[in-house]
Amino acid sequence: MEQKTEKHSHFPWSHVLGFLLSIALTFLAVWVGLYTNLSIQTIVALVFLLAFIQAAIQLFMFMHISEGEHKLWQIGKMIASGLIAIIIVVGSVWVLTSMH
Amino acid sequence: MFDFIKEHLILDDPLILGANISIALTTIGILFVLTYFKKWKWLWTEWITTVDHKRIGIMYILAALLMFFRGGVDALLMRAQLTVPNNDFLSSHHYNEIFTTHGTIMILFMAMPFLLGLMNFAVPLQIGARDVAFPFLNNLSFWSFFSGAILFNISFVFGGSPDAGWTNYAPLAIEGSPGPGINYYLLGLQVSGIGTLLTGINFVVTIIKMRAPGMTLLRMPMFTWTTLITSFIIVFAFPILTVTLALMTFDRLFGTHFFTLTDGGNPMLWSNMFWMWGHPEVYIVVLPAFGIFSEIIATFARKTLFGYKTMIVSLVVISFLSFIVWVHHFFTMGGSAAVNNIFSITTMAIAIPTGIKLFNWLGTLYKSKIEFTTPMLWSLAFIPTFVIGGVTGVMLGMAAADFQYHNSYFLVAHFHYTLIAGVAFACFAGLIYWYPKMVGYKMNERIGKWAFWLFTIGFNVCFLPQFILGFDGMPRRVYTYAPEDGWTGLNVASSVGAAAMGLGFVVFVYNIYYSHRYAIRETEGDVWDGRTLEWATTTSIPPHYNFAKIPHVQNIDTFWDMKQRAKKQTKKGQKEEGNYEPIHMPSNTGTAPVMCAFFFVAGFALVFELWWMAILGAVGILCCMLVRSVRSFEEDKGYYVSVEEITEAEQPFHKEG
Amino acid sequence: MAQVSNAGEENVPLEYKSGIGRLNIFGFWIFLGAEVALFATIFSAYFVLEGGTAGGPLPSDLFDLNNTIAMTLILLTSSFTCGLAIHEMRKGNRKGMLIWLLVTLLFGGGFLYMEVMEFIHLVHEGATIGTNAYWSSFYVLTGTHGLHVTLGIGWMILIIAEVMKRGLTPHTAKKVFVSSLYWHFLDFVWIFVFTSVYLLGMVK
Amino acid sequence: MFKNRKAWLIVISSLISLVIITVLGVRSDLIVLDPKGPVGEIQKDLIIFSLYFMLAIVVIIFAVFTFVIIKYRNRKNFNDRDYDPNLHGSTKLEIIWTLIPLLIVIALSIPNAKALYDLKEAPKSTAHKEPIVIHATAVDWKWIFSYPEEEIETINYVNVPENHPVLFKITAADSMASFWVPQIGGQVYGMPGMVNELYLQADEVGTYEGRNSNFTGEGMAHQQFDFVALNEEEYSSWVEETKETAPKLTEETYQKLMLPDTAEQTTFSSTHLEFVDHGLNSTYALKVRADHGLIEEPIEDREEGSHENEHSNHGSHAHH
Ligand code: HEA
Ligand code: HEA
Ligand SMILES: [Cu+2]
Repeated sequence: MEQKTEKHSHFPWSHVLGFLLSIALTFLAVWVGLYTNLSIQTIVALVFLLAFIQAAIQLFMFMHISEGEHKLWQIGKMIASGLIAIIIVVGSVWVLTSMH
Repeated sequence: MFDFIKEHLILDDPLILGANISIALTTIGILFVLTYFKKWKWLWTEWITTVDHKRIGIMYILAALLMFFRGGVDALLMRAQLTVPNNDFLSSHHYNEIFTTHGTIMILFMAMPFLLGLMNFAVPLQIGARDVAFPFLNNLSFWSFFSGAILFNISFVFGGSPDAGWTNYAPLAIEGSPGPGINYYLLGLQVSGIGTLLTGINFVVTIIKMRAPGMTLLRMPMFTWTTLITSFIIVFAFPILTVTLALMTFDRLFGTHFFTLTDGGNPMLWSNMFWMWGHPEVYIVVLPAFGIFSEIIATFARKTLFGYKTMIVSLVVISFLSFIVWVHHFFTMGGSAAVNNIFSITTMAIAIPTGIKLFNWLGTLYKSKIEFTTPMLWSLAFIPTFVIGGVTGVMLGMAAADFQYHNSYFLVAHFHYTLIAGVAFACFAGLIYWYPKMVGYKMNERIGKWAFWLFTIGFNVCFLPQFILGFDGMPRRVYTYAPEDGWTGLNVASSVGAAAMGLGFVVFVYNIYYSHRYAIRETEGDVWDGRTLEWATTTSIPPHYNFAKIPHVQNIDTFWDMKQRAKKQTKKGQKEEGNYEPIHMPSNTGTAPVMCAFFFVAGFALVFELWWMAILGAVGILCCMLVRSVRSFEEDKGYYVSVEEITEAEQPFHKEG
Repeated sequence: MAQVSNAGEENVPLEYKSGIGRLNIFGFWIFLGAEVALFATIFSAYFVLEGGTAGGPLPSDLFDLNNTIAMTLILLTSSFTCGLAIHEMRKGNRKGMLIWLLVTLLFGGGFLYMEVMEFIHLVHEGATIGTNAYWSSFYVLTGTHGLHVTLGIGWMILIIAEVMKRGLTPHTAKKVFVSSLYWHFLDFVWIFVFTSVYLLGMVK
Repeated sequence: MFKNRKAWLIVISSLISLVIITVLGVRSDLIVLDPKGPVGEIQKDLIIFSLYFMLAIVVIIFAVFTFVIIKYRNRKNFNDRDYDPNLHGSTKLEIIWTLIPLLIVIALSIPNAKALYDLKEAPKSTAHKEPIVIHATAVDWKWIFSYPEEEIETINYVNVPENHPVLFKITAADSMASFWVPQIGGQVYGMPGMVNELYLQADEVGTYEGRNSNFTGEGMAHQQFDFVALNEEEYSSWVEETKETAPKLTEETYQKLMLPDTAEQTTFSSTHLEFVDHGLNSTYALKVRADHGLIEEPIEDREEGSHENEHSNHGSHAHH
C-alpha cells in the first residue's frame, strides 16, 4: 500500500490546483455553450468533454481515488461505472429516438 | 380504519377466501407454537437478529422455498386453466393477476433469494473468511428483501394483485390499472431491491478484501468468482431498477409524466429502462447458477475444473455483454433496422462465452470418474436442457425472426428452459450439495432421485410442447383459447408435465422432512470428499466463527490439494492441536429488522396512499438510521469468542482425528 | 473484520489504519459505482423526455445564468473546502479539520437554499413537477441531487458531533473521509447536471 | 430403486415417449412455418436456416454429453487409465470452441441483417404495384382498420387484395398492442402517439387469423381479427359495394368504440381519421373514457389548447 499523502502535508497544492482548474473549466464550458457560434453538436461534444475532465479532477485530486490497498479496483470500478453510464444514457437516447 | 380493511379484503372469491382462511390459520398456528414452546426469545436472538452469514443464508433459502411454493401454485393454476379450450376455471382478471405474480415471485422472490442464500452460506466459507465484510448490512439486506416479499404477497388477499405482467409495461400499468395492485408491485420490488443492492456491495467487498491468505484471485473457487461478477452486475443494474420503479411510483402517486400518455410522457421509456435492468437480471440469476454447477460437477467428476481461466474470462465477457443487449426484448417496438441489427449481434454474441462454459463443463467430465449423487444429477441434467434454452435464445436474438416468436409460447418455453434448467436446477443442486453443511446430515438420496426424475421429466413434458405451440401462433398471457385454434393437445401435455413437476417439488420438500427425521448425522466436515474450503471445517456444521484458524491457501481446489498432500505425508494428516486464539465476532442487531418493519409500513402506506402512515414509516426508518449511527459512536466492536469455547466447538475433530 | 490486520506503517493516514476503515472506504467506492448507475438512469430519462415540454414554460425562458453559475461555484468551493478538511485531518489537525468541515456545511446549506429558491421561482412561473414530462424529469433529476446534498449535510453534522465528542481516531477519521468522498461525489454529479440541464438547456 | 436396470428403462422410455409426443404434436401446418406471403416467407426461411444450426449444436452436445457420462461413470470395473484428475484444460480445444460458435454467430447475423432491411421495404416481387395504405388501430380490445383512400373503415376484419403489397400504419388508442398475422408475417407494436409501418402481402386467397399478441388487460385474448385476402376483382367490388351501402362513421359511434370492450365485425364508409389520428393524439381514448366516468381523474385540457400539445410531437414520437 503506498500512500503519497504525506508528501504534500504543508500546502494542499493538488486541492488548490484542482479547484482552480474546475472553476476555469466551468467558465470555459459556459463560454463554449453561450458565447460561440459553434454548431449544436460541437457544443454538446465540447461541454461534455469538459465535464468529463472536471469529473476526473474530482476523482483524482479531491477524492484520492488512487489511494488504498485496492486502488486498481477502485479506478477500474469507476471506469466501468462511467462506461455503464454512457451505455445507459447514449443507448436509451439512440434506441428511443430511432422509433418512428 | 375498519372500513378501509373491509373495503380491501378480498372475500368474494372462493379461491382467495380459502387462501385467506388458510393464511390466517397458519399464522395463528405458528404464533401458538412459538408461544407454547417459549421460542420467541430464541427466534429473536438466534435468527431474526443474527449477523451470521450462514444463518442469514438459511433464512433466505427458507423464504425462497416458501415463495417457490407460492409461485408454483400460481403456475399450476395457470396450467389448469389452459389445459382445455374455453375453460372458465379462472376468470381473465384472475389469470392476469396470477401470471403476473407467478413471474415476479419466481424471479425476484424465489430465484434471487435462493441464490443469495446459497451465496451467503457458501462464499465466506469458500474464501476462508469468518463472515461477510458488513454483517449488519447483511441482516438488513435479508429483512428488506423479506419485507418487500411480504408486501408483494399480501396484495393477493388485500386490495388485489398486480395484473400487468411481471414486465409491468406502461401505459397499461398506469392508465389501464387503477387499483392498488401495481403499487404493490412497485413498492414490493423497491423495498426488496434495496436489500439486493446492499448484498451486491457487501459481496464485492467481501470477496475482494476478505480472502484467506494465499487465495489469489486465480485460486478462487468458481462459485466465488461467479458471485463476485454477479455482485458487480447487481451493483450496476439494481440502481436502474430503483429509479425505474421510483419514476412509475411518482407517475401513479404524484402526477408526474414519465411514462404517461399525457403531457409528453413516453411509455416506451419504461420498457427501455425495465429491460436495461431486466436483461442483466436474468444473468444475475444464471451466473451464480453456473458457479454452483461448476463446483458440483468438479466435485463429483472427481476432477479439477476444465479451463478455469477461460471460465473466468467468459464470465467477465458475459457480464459486460449483458448490459448491451436489452433491446432484444422489444425488437418489435418499431426501432430502425440499424438498432435491431446491432442488438441482434450483441445478443447472439453471448452464445460464444456461454458456449465456452458449456464445453468446459463437458471437458471437466472428460476423463473423469462420475458419481451420480443427486446434486450431480441436477447438474448433469442442466447441461443438455440449458443448451435447448440457450440456442432458442439465439433464435429469438435474430430480430427478423423474433417478429414471429415474440409474445408467443416459443418465448415462454425459452425462458423456462433457461430459468428452470439453469436456475431452479442450480437451486436444488446447491441446496442438496450444501445441505450437510447447513444442518449436519445429507438429504435422502433415494427420495431425492425420485424428486429429480419427476421434476426433470415433468419439466420437459411441460415446456417442450410449448416451443411448438409458439410455432403454431399461440400467444402468451392469454387466459383461454378456442378449440379451432388446434392448441389443445399440446396444452394437455404441458399441463400433465406441470403436474409432474409439482409432484417432484412436493417430493423434494418431503425429503427435507424425511431426512430431518431419519438421516444419519454426519460427524465430520467433509461429507462429499469436497475440493474447496467450506468442506475443511472440522465439524459438519461449521461453528459460527467458521474457522478456528484461518487456512492458508496454496492452490486452486485448495482443500483437495491439502488432502492429497496430507495423504502423501502421513495417513492421518497432521493433527493440529490447540494454539487457538480468541476470535473477534460482530454482535447481533435488532436495528435492522425493526428498520425493515418500518420499510414495510411505509411501503404499505404508499400502496394505499395513506400519507400519515407513510410519514410514520419514514420517521421510523430515519430513527433506526440515527440509532445505528449513534450506536456506532460507541464503536460497537462486537465480542470475542474465548479459546475454551473454540476448543469445545472443535471437539469432533479430536475425537475423529 | 478481525482478520484484516492493521497496517502498522507510520505514514498510513488515520482513516486507513483500521481494518474496518479500509473495508468501509473500499465499500463506499463500490457504493459510488451504484450511485453513478442511479444518476445515469435519471439522466437517461431526462434526455429522452427533453422534448416533452408541451403545455408548460420552456426551460430556456426560465433558467438564469447567474444563478446557476453561483450555485455551481458554491458547490465547487464546498468540495474544495471539504478537501482541505481532509488535508488538515491527515496532518492531525483536528481543529482545522472541524473548521473546514463547518465551512463546507455552510456552503452546502447555501447551495440548498438557492436550489429551493429556484424551485419556488419555477413553480411560480408555472413549471411544476406535474406540468409535463420535461419538468417531471427536471425536478426528479435536480431533486435527487438536492436530496443527496441534504442527506450529506445531515450526515456530516452527525460526524462533526462525533469527532467533537471522541476526537480523531481511526474510527472517526474513516467516517470523515467517507463522508468527504460522498460530498465530492455530489459535486461530481452536479458537474453533469449543470452541463446537461442548465447549460445545454440555455443553449437550445 | 435407481440402482437397477428397470429404473433406467423407465426413465429412458419416458424420454423417448416425450420425443414421440412432441414429434406427433408437430403438425405440418404449424402456421408460422406455413406462411402465405413474402414477408412470412422471409421469416420462415430465416427460422429454418437457424433451426438447422441449432439442431446441429444440440445433437453434437447431446452426443458428447451421453458419451462422457456413460464412459466416465464410476462403476465396478472402472478403468483407472481413463481417469486424469489433473487435466485442467487445453488451449487448442478452447480456441476451437470459441471460434466455431463465433463463425456460427456470424453466419446467423448476415441473413438476419439482410432480412431486417428487407422487411422495412415493400415486398420485391410486387414492387411495381403501388401499396395500399391501411391504418390499423388497436383499441381495448378490438382492431380498427381505416382505408383513407377508399374511405372505408372496418372493425375486427381487414380485406386486402391478394398479391398486392399493403402498407399497414399501426398505432393504438390506449394500451400498447401488437399487430400480428402469423401466417402472413411477423408482428410490430402499435402505440398511442406513434405510428409503426409494416408491409404485408398475401399470396393466396383465404382468411387468416390476426390478433393483438401483446398483453393489454382483460379482453386481450379476444382481441382478434380476420385478415381476408380476396382476389383483385372481388376486392374492388367489395370496395365499391361498401362505399355505397355501409353507413358513415359518426364521432359518436366512434367514441363508443373507445370504451374498453370487445366488438363485432362492422363496416363503415368513412374513416375516423377525419376527427382523430391516434398516431398523433395519444389521449383521445382517455378523454372519452374520462367523459364516461370510467377514469377517475379527468384528462385536463390545457389552456394553450390541447391541439397544440398533440402536434408539438417531441422527438421520439415524431410522425412519419
Ligand atoms: C436465466 C435466464 C435466461 C438466460 C440465461 C437467457 C439467455 C438468453 N436469452 Fe433469454 N430470456 C429470459 C431469460 C433468460 N434468457 C427471460 C425471462 C425472457 C423473457 C422475459 C419476458 O418477456 O417475460 C427472455 C427473453 C429473451 C428474448 C426476448 C424475446 C422476445 O421477447 O421476443 C431474447 C431475444 O433475443 C432472448 C435471448 C437470449 C439469449 C441469446 C440468451 C443467451 O444467453 C443464451 C446463450 C446460450 C447458448 C447459446 C447455449 C450454449 C452455447 C453453445 C452450445 C455454443 C454454440 C451455440 C451457438 C453458436 C448458437 N431471451
Ligand atoms: C424462475 C422462474 C420461474 C419458474 C421456476 C417457473 C416455473 C413454472 N412456470 Fe413460469 N414463468 C416465469 C418464471 C418461472 N416459471 C416468468 C418470468 C413468466 C412470465 C410471467 C409474465 O408473463 O408476466 C412465467 C410464465 C409462465 C407461463 C405463461 C403464462 C402466460 O403467458 O399466460 C406458464 C404457462 O404454462 C408457466 C408455467 C410454469 C410452470 C408449470 C412452472 C413449474 O416449474 C412450477 C412447478 C410447480 C410447483 C413448484 C408447485 C408445487 C406445489 C404443489 C404441487 C402444491 C399444489 C397445491 C395446491 C394447488 C393447493 N409460467
Ligand atoms: Cu434478455
